[in-house]
Formats: sequence, structure tokens, C-alpha cells
Amino acid sequence: MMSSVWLVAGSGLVLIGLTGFLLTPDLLRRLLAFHITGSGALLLVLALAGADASGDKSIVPALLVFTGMLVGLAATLLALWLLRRARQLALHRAAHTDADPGS
Amino acid sequence: MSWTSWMPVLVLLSSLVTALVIFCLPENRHITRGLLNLVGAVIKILLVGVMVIGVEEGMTFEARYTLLPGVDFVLRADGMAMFFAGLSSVLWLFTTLYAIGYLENSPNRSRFFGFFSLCVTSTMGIALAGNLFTFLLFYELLTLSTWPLVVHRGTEKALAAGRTYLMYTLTGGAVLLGGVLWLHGLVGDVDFREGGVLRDMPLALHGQFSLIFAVLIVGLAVKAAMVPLHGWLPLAMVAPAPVSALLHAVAVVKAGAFGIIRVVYDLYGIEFAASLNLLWPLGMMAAITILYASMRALAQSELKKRLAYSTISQVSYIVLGISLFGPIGTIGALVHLLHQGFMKITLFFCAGNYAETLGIHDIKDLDGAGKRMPLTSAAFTLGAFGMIGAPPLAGFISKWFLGVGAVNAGMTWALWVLVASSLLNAAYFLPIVHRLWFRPRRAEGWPKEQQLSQRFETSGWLLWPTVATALTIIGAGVLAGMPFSPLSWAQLVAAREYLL
Amino acid sequence: MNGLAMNVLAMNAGWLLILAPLTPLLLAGLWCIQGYRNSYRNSTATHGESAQRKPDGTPSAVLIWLTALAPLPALLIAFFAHSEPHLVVEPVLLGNLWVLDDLSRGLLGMTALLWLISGLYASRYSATRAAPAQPNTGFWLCWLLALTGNLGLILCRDIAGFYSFFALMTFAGYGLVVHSGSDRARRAGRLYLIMAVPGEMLILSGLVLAASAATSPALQALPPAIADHAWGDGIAALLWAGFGIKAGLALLHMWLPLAHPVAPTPASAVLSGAMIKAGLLGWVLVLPLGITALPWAELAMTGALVAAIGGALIGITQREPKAVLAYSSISQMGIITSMLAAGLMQPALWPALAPVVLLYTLHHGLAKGALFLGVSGLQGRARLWLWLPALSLAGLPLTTGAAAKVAMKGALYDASYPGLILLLGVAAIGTTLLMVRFMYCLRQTAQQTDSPPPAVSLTVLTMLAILASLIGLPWLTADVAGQRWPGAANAVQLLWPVAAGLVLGGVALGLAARGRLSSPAIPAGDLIVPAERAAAWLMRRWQRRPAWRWEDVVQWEGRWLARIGAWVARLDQRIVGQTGALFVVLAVGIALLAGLT
Amino acid sequence: MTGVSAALHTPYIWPHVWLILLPLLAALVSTGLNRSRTHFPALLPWGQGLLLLCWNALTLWLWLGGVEGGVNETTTRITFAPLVGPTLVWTLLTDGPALIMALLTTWIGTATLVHTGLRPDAASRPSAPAAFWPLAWLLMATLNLIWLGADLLTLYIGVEALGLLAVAMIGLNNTPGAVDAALRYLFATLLGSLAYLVGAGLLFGHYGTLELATLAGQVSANGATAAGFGLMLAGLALKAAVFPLHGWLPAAHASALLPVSVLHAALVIKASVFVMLRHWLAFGPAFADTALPLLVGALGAVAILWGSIMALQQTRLKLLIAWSTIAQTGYLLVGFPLLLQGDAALQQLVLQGILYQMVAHGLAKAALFMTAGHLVTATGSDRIDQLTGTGRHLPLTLLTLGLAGVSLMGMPPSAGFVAKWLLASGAIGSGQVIWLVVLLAGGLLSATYILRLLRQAFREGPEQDVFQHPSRVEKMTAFLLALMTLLLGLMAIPLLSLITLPGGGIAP
Repeated sequence: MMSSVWLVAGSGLVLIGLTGFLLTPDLLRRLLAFHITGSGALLLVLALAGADASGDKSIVPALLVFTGMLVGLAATLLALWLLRRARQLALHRAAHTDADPGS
Repeated sequence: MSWTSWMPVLVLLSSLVTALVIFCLPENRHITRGLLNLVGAVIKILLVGVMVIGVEEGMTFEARYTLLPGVDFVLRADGMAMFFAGLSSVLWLFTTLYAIGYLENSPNRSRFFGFFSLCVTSTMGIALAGNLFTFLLFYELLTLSTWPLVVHRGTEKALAAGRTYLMYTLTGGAVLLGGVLWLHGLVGDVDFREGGVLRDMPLALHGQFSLIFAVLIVGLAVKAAMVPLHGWLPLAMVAPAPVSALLHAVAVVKAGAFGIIRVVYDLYGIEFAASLNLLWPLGMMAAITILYASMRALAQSELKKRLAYSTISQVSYIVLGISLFGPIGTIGALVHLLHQGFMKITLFFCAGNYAETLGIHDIKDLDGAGKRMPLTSAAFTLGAFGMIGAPPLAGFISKWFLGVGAVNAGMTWALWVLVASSLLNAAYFLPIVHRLWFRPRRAEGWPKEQQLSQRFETSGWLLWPTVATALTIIGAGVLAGMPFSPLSWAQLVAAREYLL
Repeated sequence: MNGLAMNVLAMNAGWLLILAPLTPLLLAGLWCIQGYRNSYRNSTATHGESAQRKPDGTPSAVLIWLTALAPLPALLIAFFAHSEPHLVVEPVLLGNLWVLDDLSRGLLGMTALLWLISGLYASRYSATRAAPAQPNTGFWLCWLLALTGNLGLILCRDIAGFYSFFALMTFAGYGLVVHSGSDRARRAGRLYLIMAVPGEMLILSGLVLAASAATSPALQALPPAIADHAWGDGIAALLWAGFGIKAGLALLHMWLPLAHPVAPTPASAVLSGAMIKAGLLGWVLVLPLGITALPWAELAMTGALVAAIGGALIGITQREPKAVLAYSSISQMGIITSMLAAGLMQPALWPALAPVVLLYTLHHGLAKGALFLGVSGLQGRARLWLWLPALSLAGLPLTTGAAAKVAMKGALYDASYPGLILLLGVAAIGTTLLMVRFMYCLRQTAQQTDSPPPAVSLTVLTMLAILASLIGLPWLTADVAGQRWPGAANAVQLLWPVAAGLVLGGVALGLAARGRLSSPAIPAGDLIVPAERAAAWLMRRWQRRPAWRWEDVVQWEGRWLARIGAWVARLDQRIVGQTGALFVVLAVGIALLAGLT
Repeated sequence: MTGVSAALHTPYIWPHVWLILLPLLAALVSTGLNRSRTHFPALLPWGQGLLLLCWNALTLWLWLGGVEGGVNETTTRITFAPLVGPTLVWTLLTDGPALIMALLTTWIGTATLVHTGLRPDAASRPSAPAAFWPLAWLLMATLNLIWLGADLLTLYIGVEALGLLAVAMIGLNNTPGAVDAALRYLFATLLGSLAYLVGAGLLFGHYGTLELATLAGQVSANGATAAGFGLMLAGLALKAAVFPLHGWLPAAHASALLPVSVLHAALVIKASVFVMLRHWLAFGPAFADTALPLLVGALGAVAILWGSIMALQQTRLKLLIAWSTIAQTGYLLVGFPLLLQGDAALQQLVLQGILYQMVAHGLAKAALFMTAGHLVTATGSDRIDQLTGTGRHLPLTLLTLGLAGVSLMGMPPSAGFVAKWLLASGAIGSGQVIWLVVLLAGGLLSATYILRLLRQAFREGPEQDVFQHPSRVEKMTAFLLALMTLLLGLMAIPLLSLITLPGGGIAP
């Protein structure tokens, strides 16, 4: 019962996130959409992996989710770093083209 | 490994090492490079000579290792192999000499000679390949190593020709690979064996064997330039003359023809192929090629192009001979393999001489060239008459055996094909001979004359190989009955094919 | 010839046979060397001005003399060699065989003699002739090679060897035909080849077919093989036609009247006198004469008679002496052919016919040679001597011609061909008429061209040839003809055609002189003229025709790959933007596909 | 803390763990030495060189051992017993495929590092920022983790880490294009990882284990498995740039720093496919009767044609090479359906073919990218037109290009040919001739674009006088890689003998 709630919630989040992810051209928004999708996915994993692993309390689902969260964090940092560099480079180039319109 | 298994490997290495060293040589070390080439060529001839004697005495030279699980790399010298190997090694020497003279003062010589030697390596590999897989390996290597020679000049025309060449040969190679794989899937790794191997296979496979045969032949026919897969050859004539001479008269087209020989005789076995009714379609294909190419040759105004179409036609003589079931036809096919090589290389050398010395490319400019370049023109005349099949030259011997073979095999129509082709040969060669000797020199002079020698009509590098190959045309014809003549060797090989 | 020489010949005659063709071949080699030196000197030493110079330096007189005497060994062998020498040379070709038997001995003698006289004639020829046709290195080379071929084919009796010499003669003969370099000569040469090469091919195919059933590479194995062969008739027909081209068979004769007149006189003499006989020899050697009858022999006989009479008829219309002689050759060869045809019809006749054929051949060879040489070798009243060989051809009693004709008629008497003897008589009338025409044309030409008088040596040589044609043979061949004074017993039979011909000729000349008669103009070469035009038209069409691009079949890269490439690139632009959506589709798709078990 | 008890009774265990540890160590060393390089400039290259040597020696030793005695499929279980909660078993599996990939990683990794120079300030080449070396070493460690990983968790960690590292490395290049491409790649790889994660969770929920071997034993075709399998395959396909999910790849390869392109094309892409392969061998047999194999094969086939045709349209060498990667990945996928057909011998053949294709393509592609770098060095641009004249001035580079190209075309004698032969033999043996046709056609198409390059190199055009030569080390490294494709084409047994059983022990 509990797991099906998680399942529905997870699926909903994933759907919302994916829709946003696929439709948004803006990169920052996309990152956010990805986070929503990711959260949904983690919920899904918890729900699905817990569903059948009856008596034996495995830590595997937890580990999976934990890794997923770590990855999400790392990915966010990476994405932010890249976004910042993209902006810097764009500014840099804009400055250059201003200074030297011929090139 | 005993020395007998080293021999075939050494034969390959003699040109492979040459190639590698030449690639590494700086461009301006012309003398070293020339020496290397010649030493390599002479060593190869000696090695092949030893093997020829050995094979004649019944020795086997075989080298083998497992390249892939279930697939062996086999080099083996048998009678058939020595046929092609002997031809290639001897002509390599001549062509090397010729090329040294021909390429004097032209750029990229390291590259040229490197790939040239690589080609010869591939050709020898094709000759010595002991199974279909090894054959395929070298067959494709030959494609790759000839391409740089075809495009050597680097002009747009050469590049376009090279592109066409590759489109044809690669497609052919892919088809051949398909056939080889198919066969491999059915019967596994089978060595070439005199008398053939496939007839011992289960009867249920025979239907597929016929299809595989068709696939293999189509793949090989591209290199053998059989109509309608011949389109690359006339274009490939943009290559420098030594390339046209060795590669398109000997190595490449012969590789195709030799492959067909291997497939028919040593894989299927001539009797088995005949029993599957595979021979007469092959013969028909050859016949169409012979006639069509001869007619096209008639319409060419450029000397090398005419020779190219003539090559297409002549190589199919070999295929026609293969399709004649009977020892005489076999002898005809084999002996033509050699004779055609000698004759065509002579003609291409001559074409090169005219081009280099007088700047002549078009047939109409040849008027009176016989007086200016008598030896070259004499060589050309010999080659032309040999091609027509005039006795007692080499071409007559092969044509005779092909004709008798055709009659004995009950394929008399092949005789008419030969006759018609000879007529066409005469129709496109005799006018050239006429121009050489019986027309006055054109008033406007030669297109681009160069004084290449103070003592002879042209540079000795160009002249003497031409004369030497021309003499072999007479020799192979007049002295056909001598031991170790092409004819005697062909008889030996044919006897082995049919007795086993 | 002293006894010693005869001993040598007797001892080693087998090897000596090779000497006959080898002598001219070696001399040809010497000419090559000489020619190479000269041409090289011309082309390099005087660079630029070589065009004004003579094409080659003066050949050494010694070499010319040697060349003229090149047939001498053959002549000696023919006359002095030990009875039937033969020689086998295994390593050459497919096994080389040399034989001198009665047939080849006679032919060799005649051939060598004619070549010898003509050779000497040619060596003196330059003294009187204008530059273009003057013998030069090329001429002598072709001369020697043709001589090699002609002598070799007589002696060589294996298939490949015989055929080799035959081909050598054919192709070298081309050089003689086109020697003058004029447009006419070139046309004649072209036609010569257009006829000769297919001839060679017919011979080759016949030989191949016959040899594949024969037991040995020797020529003598062929006739029995043909006789036993399932397609023996066809094979024999191929060979008949193939050799027939050389022998001037009806409908295959067209090259003769074109080629003979344009060649230099001595070359015409050997072409018409000696080389034309090679075809005949081929027939005799390979056809199953005397073994079996062939169904088409009657047709062949008809053809022979058509050539014999038709040749004469067309010949009469010719204006040029040499062309007349050429047609006469066709006519005469037709008569000889009729004997062979009779042999093919009735094998029983052949043993009697064979020596007659030889006799007639020798007679015609020498007489025709003499006539050709006479065209430019004699002048003025001396020309009247030519009537002797001319009438000998027609069969005037007491000449070799008479001997031959008498023998022929005797042998052909049993031939079952209606009216054969009569038709041969008609042919003889034709021959006489041709001779009248020839003499007439000769005088006309001499009056018109006003050429300088020939050197004495040429006259002498011509007379020698006339002499040889007249006297040499009656005695030698008495046993064949059966009478020492040929024709004496059959004078009436022999004389009526000659007389009729002379009368007719006289009347015609008389009418012509008053302008009442003009000969219809049949161009030399008759049938070939329209055929030639058709061939030229076809050739032009073929060369102009846009090539059918078989060659593009495999050129797929540049053709459709480029088009597909552009399309793919456009489509790819869309795909790239939709990666996420495609991913979802793919994931769902895989799951669905896998789930639908 | 954490108790680690490994099954120490096999002496064969630790070398495998070292495959992962050694590059990790190297990453640390290069980071550390980077910091101190102002004081000890020689230490960094020597240290890295030493580590490379050790690494090579290790894989070589493993290889020789494998060739000699056959590969012992060794499962290394490392048990973590945390203070709270149940114990956790971490499984590493060393089998033939893993060993082959480890070898490939060593070769290409070594070549790339040597080619780049072992320290940041190595002169006269497109410089790589200091972060490159530690990242590269980390990448190698991750790769080895993936080769050895035998459970879904390990593989997930590996794949995820690999994706992030790869993105970071692509982002190293200081151009807007590179950063854009990196971002695009990042989203693709994240999406793929998520799918993989969900799939793994699904399977765990169903079977209660993540160990591949155990899963393979229990797997049956049902909805949950199908969904999980499908999600994982699709996720990995996105990471491997399988058609039609290839959109991110050309830009990423073309804009990245040269050594990054090399590593990415030759190894990173392979890792995703390798994981796919592992899963396919485990779960595929259950779905052999569905249309799934056909779909995967078809995707591969289309990728071959699509990639080759697109490669033919390119005017820049790096883009051409990138498209070629997409096409060549297709060959791997074409082998997938064949893995599920026929007898064990045939499956082994196909598996050998797929792995050999990975090796062949890895080596050839690395060499090709390096020659592209040389071209940039020499002419300042990687436009294909600029190849004119290279034949004369950079003969060795041209030779490298030629040899690598031959392998890509699948022409003999080259490793590419061996791979094609094996795959095609599998296609014929299982009677699926359609894949044979695809393979042959693909070979022809790749020949067309490779020969376009060579044709350009042979063109005699207006001479460019100024050619800056790449250093000898660079040229030789690329050449040696290309030479290896040739040698492996002539001697395939030493590598192939590592794979002796279908599925390398994973399959049931």
C-alpha cells in the first residue's frame, strides 16, 4: 500500500520532470527539471526495490538511492560550473567582438 | 620451421622488407633505392627459382599458422603457385628497371617504389596463398597497395580514376568476402588442393556450392576486368607506364584470373565444377568479355586505352581456358597467363617509351615512329602480333591450346570466339603497326620530344627491359617445347590437376 | 656443284633443310642492324634537318648482293639434296618437322629460282625506277622475311611450323604490297590484310579442329583425321576457304588485282608466281585428297571454273598490264583449283592428278613470274619475247603450258563434271584473250608514260626468267606429261583455244582501234569496292557511337550516395534536436517489445 | 569502521583490484605532483611514467597468464560489514572480456598520456590544462571498474562516474562550443543514468539481487524484467550514442581537447556498450524470441549506414571521425542479436567478434584522432582540404591515417577485418544473412569516407610551404597504435584466446 503511494508519487514526479526537461530550452530550468525527474526516479527506486524484497531488509535500495543522490549533487555542481563558464566565455567573446568588430 | 617452410615466407619478405626500407628512405637517395629494388628483385627470382626446381621434384613448401580460431594463414608453393609467382617475380625485375628510368626526375619516388614493392608482395602472396582466406587477405591488400600507384600523379584525372578503381575493387572485394564467408560457414577452413576439395563434401551442400561459385566469381571478375565489371581498367591507365605495365597487365588483372583458376581447379576441382554445370556460364561470360572489349578497343584513339581494352579481352582468354573442361584447355589457360603477361607488358613498355621519348599518347601521332624508335617499335610489333596470335609467337601457343581445348571440351563455339577475337585484335593492332612502319613521319614533328640517350633511341633503362620482354615473346613461342618453358610447366601442372 | 658439295648435302641434308629459310632470316637480321644504325644516325646526329635527308643511308652493296642470292641454298637443296631428308626438332614449337619430298622439292626449286631471279632483278631495279618504289631497308627486310616464310612453309611439315611460315609470309608480303607508299598501295595493302587475316583465321580454326582429332603434330596426320572426323566436311571447307584466299579462289580473290599491280615489279613477280602457290600447297597437304570424297566438292569445282572463266572476263576489262596479269593469275589458279576439286570429288583421280597439279603450278609460277618481270624489264621490240610465256600459259604446243594442259586433260577425263573439258577450253580462250589484252596494254602504257629504258641487267634477267619458264620443265616433267614434245600429239586440241582467242583478240583490237568497242570499266578488285565502302561506314559509326556506359554500373559513390547524403544530413538535423523524446520512445519501445512475448 | 574481508585464498585476486587501484593512485600522484611541480619539475613526468610502466606491466602479466593458462574466471567478493545494517558484498569479475578491455584501456591510456606529454606544460602541442592528468587517471580507474563490475550497483556507479568525468573533461576546453557540447552531453548522460537507476531498482525489486550472475540464473521474461531491461538498455544506448540517440556526440568529439576526444571515442563509448553487452548476455536469452534482438540489430545497422553517410558529408576531419564512431558502434550492436542464436561455439565467435571490434575500433580511432591533432598542428586547421600535401610532408602521419583507415574499413590485414570476419561468420552460422549484407555494405561505406581523406592527401595541389611538424613522440605514438591494428590483424589468437566460453561465464 505504502509502496504504491511512492510509486504513484515517483511516477508523477518523473513525468512532470521529464516533460519540463524535454520542453525547456533554457539550461538552468532544464537542470531543475532534471532534479525533479531525479527525485521522482529515486522515489520509484525505493518503491520498486522495496516492493518484493520482503522480509530480508536489504540495504541495496538504500545504496542505490544514496548513490543516485550523490550523483545528482555532483552533476549539479558540474552543470553549474559549466554554465558559469559558458556565461564567462560568452561575455568574453562579446567583449572581444565589441572591441574588434571586424573579426 | 624447416627451410622448406621458410621459403615462401622469404619470398614475401624479399619485397616486403624492400618496401618498408624504401618507405623509410629519404626522397633523394635514388641510388640506394634503385639498388635495394634490384637486390630485392634478384633475391626473389632466385628464391622462386629454387622453389620451382623443388616443386618440379615433388617437394612441398608450406608455411602455416593459425590467425583466427579455425582459420589458418597458409602459404604454399605448388605448381600453380609457381606459375604466377614466377611470372610476377621475373616481370618485377624488368618493371623495376623500367620504372627507375621512367620516373627519373619525378617527385614522390619513395612512395612510388614503396607501394610498388608492396604490390609485388601482395601479388606473391596471392600466388602462394594456400587457402581461400589467405588469398582474400592478399587480394585486398593488393587493392589497397595499387591505389596509391594509380593516383600517383595526384591530378584530378588520376584521383577520379583511383576513385573509380576503388569503387569497383572494393565492391568486388566485399562480394568476394561474402562468398568466402559463406563457404567458410559451410565447410570451414579448406586448403587449396590439386583436383579440388569440395566434391568430397556432403551432397546436400552442392546446391549452395553453385551459388557460392557465382558469388566468388563475381568478386574475382572485378579484378579480372570481366564485362560488365571492367570499367575501372581503362580509366586506371592514367597511372605511370610501369604501373600500367606491371599492375594492369600482370598483377591486378592476373590476380583476378588466378583467383578464378584457384577456385575452379583447387577448390571446386575442374571435374566437380563441370558436373555442377558451372563452367559453361563462366565460359560465356569470358566470351562476351573477349568480344565486347575487343570491339571497344577498336574504337579507342588513345594508345594506352586501346591496350587497356585489349587487356580486358586477353585476360578473359584465361578465364575462357579455365572453363574448358579438359587438360588441353587447362594448359591453354595457364600458358596464356604467362604469355599474355609478357606480351602485354611489352606493349605497355612501348607505350611508355613513346610517351616519354616523343610525347606520343594518341595513336594518330605514331606515324613513322618506327624509324625514330626502331627497337621499341619492333618490340611493339612483336607484342601486337603475339596478341593477334600469329605464329610462332607466344600468343599463338596459348591460342592454339585454347582452341584445341575448346574443341576437345565440346565447346566449339569458344573456338569461334577466339577466331573472332583474333580478327578484332588484328583490326586494332595492325593499323598501329602500319602507322609505325609504313607511314611517313608527320610534318609537324613529335608532340614532345626528349633526347634521353646519346647512343640509343631512348634511355637504356626504358629500352632494354622492353627488348628483353619482347624477346621472351619469341622465346616462349619458338622454344615452347623446351623443358621449363611456360608450356612445359603448364603441362606439368595440368597433369597434376587431372591425375589426382 | 662439285662432288664434295653433293656429299655434304647428302650426309647432313636433314639439318641443311633448315638452312633454306634460315639464310634469308639471318640476312634479315643483318638488315635490321644496318637499318638501326642508319635510322639512329639520321634521327639524332642531324637533329632537325633529318626530314630533308634521305630516310636511310645507302645500304652496303655487299649486303644487297647477299640478299639477292639468299634463295641460293634453297635452290641447291632442291636440286642436289639426298633423296628424302627429314629432320625432327622436338623443343621448337610443338615439335618441329622438316621434310623434303618430291612435292616440296619441285615447289622449292621453282620458288627459289623465281625468288633468285626476282631478287637479282630487285637489286638492279633501283637504277631505273623513280625514288618512291626504290628498294630500301624496309623493302629488303620484308622481302627476306617473305622469302623465309615462303621457303620455310614448303619444307616445314608440322602444323605449327607450317602455319608460322605461312603467317610470316603473309604479313611480310604486306610490306611488299605497300612499299611504294602511295594511296593506292595503302588501299591495296589494307585490303590485302582484310582478306589475309580472316584467311589466316579460317586456316587456324580448320587446323585447330583437325588437330584436336589428329594423332600427331605433323601435317600428314591431318588428312586422315579430317576424313574420319564427324565434321570433316566442314573442317575441309574452312581450310579450303582459308588457303583459298591466298590462292585467289573465286569471291576470295579481290585482293589480288589490287595488290599485285601496286607492288614493285619483282615483288609482283614473287607474289603472283611463288607466294600465291602457298595456298595451293596448304590444300594439298591438309585436305583429305585421295582419301575421301567431300560433298561440297562440286561446288568447289564450280567455283574454280567461275574463277577460271570469270577471272579472264574481268581481266579483259582492265587497263593496267599488271592488273591484267593478276586476273590471269586468278584464272590460272582457278584451273589448278579445278584439279583439286576433281580430286575431292573423286578420290580415285587424285593419284594421277597430284603430279599434274605440281607440274601446272611450276609452269604457272615461272611463266607468270617472267611476265611480271617483263612489264618493266623489257622495252620496244624485246617485249615481243613476252609472247612466249604468254602463249605458254594459253597452252601453245611445245611449251610447258602445253605439257601441263595435256596432262591435266588426261587426268580430268574421268571427272564426272558435265562439260568440264569444254569449260577448261573456254578458260584457255580466256587466257589467250587476256594475254592479247596484256600485250596490248603493255604497249599502250609504254607509249603513254614514256619511261626511261630499263637497265641491261634487268632485260637479261627477264630473258632468263622467260627461258626458265620455257625450257626447263618439259624435260624434267616428261614422265608426268608422258611425252617429250608436249602437245605435239594433241596439237589440234590445244591449238583451237589459242587460235580462237587470238582471233577474238585481234577482232576486238581492231574494233577498239576504230572506236567501236570500249571495254566496260570494272574497277580492279571488282566486288571489294562496295564491300570496302560498307566496312568504312560501319567503322566510322562504331567509333563515333557514344559508348554504352557499362562502366558506370559500379560507380555508386558519386552517383546516388551524394544525393542520399544530402537527404540524410537534413533528416539528421531534426533528430539531433529530439534526442530526449527519442530516448523516451526508445525506452518504452524496448520495454514493450521485450514485454510482448 | 568498515571491515573488509576478501577471499584471499586465490592469489589471482589482488591484481584485478590493482587494476582499479593503480590508476586511482596515479590520479592522486598527478594531482599532488602537479601542485609541487614548481619545485620538482622532473618529478611529475617521471612519476607518471613509472606508474604507466607499472600499469602496463600489470596488464601484460595478466594477459600472458591468461594466454598461457586460459582465463580463470575469478569472482572477487569483497564483503563490507558496516557497523549498522546488513553486510554488503561487492563483486568483481575478471573474465576474458574484462581482461581484453583492461588491456585496451592500458594501451590507449598510455598512448594518450604519452601523446599529450606527461606534464601540463609540455611544450609545442595544444596544451591541456593541469586538471587533465588527474581526470584522465580517474577515468581509467572508472573504466577498469566497469570492466570488472559484476553487479548492477557497481556498474551503475561506474557508468555514472564515467559520464561525469567525461563531461568534465570535455568541458576542459576553453571554447564556447566545448562548453555547450559538454552541457548537452551532461544532460544526455544524466538522463541515461536515471533510466539505468530505475531499471536496476525494478530488477532488484523483482529478483532481490543485483549480481549479474545470480540474475542471469533466475531471469525470466516478464513485464517487470522487460521494463527494467528496457530502461537500462535505453539509458546505456543514450550514453553510447546509439542511433538515433547520437545527437550529442559529434559536437562533443569535435570540440573537445584532442586527448579527451581520443579517450572518449576509444574508451568511454565502449564502456557503455560493454555494460550493455553484460546485460544482454544476462537478460537477452530470456527475450531471444521477441522482436528485441531485431530492434537492437536494426539500430546498429541504421547507425552504420547513417554514420557513414554523415561522415561522408563532413568537411572537418574531427567531425568525420566522430561520425565514424557512431557508425562503428553500430557494428557492435549488429553483433547483439547474433549472440542469442545458435550454439555455444557460435556465440563465442560473435562475442569474440564484438570485443575484437571494440579493440580494433578503439586503437584505430585513437590513432585517427591523433593524426587529426597532427594536422591541426601542421596546418592550423582540421579541414579535410588541408590534407593536400601531407603525403609529402607528413608521410608517417599519412601512413598512420592509412593503417587506421584500413582497420576501420575492415579490410585485411587489420584488426577491423578480423572483427568483421568473426561477426560475419556468426551471421552466416546463424543463418541471418541480412546482417552479413549490412556488415559488407558498412565496410564499403566506411571505405568511401576513409578514402576521401586519403585521396585528399594524394592530391597534388598548390604547395603549402609552412608546415609545423608535430613532435616525433606524437607521430610515433599514433603510428604505433595504428601498427597495433595491423599486428592484431595478423595475430588474433593471443587476444581471442582470452575468450573461451560464451558469455565469459555470465550467461547461464
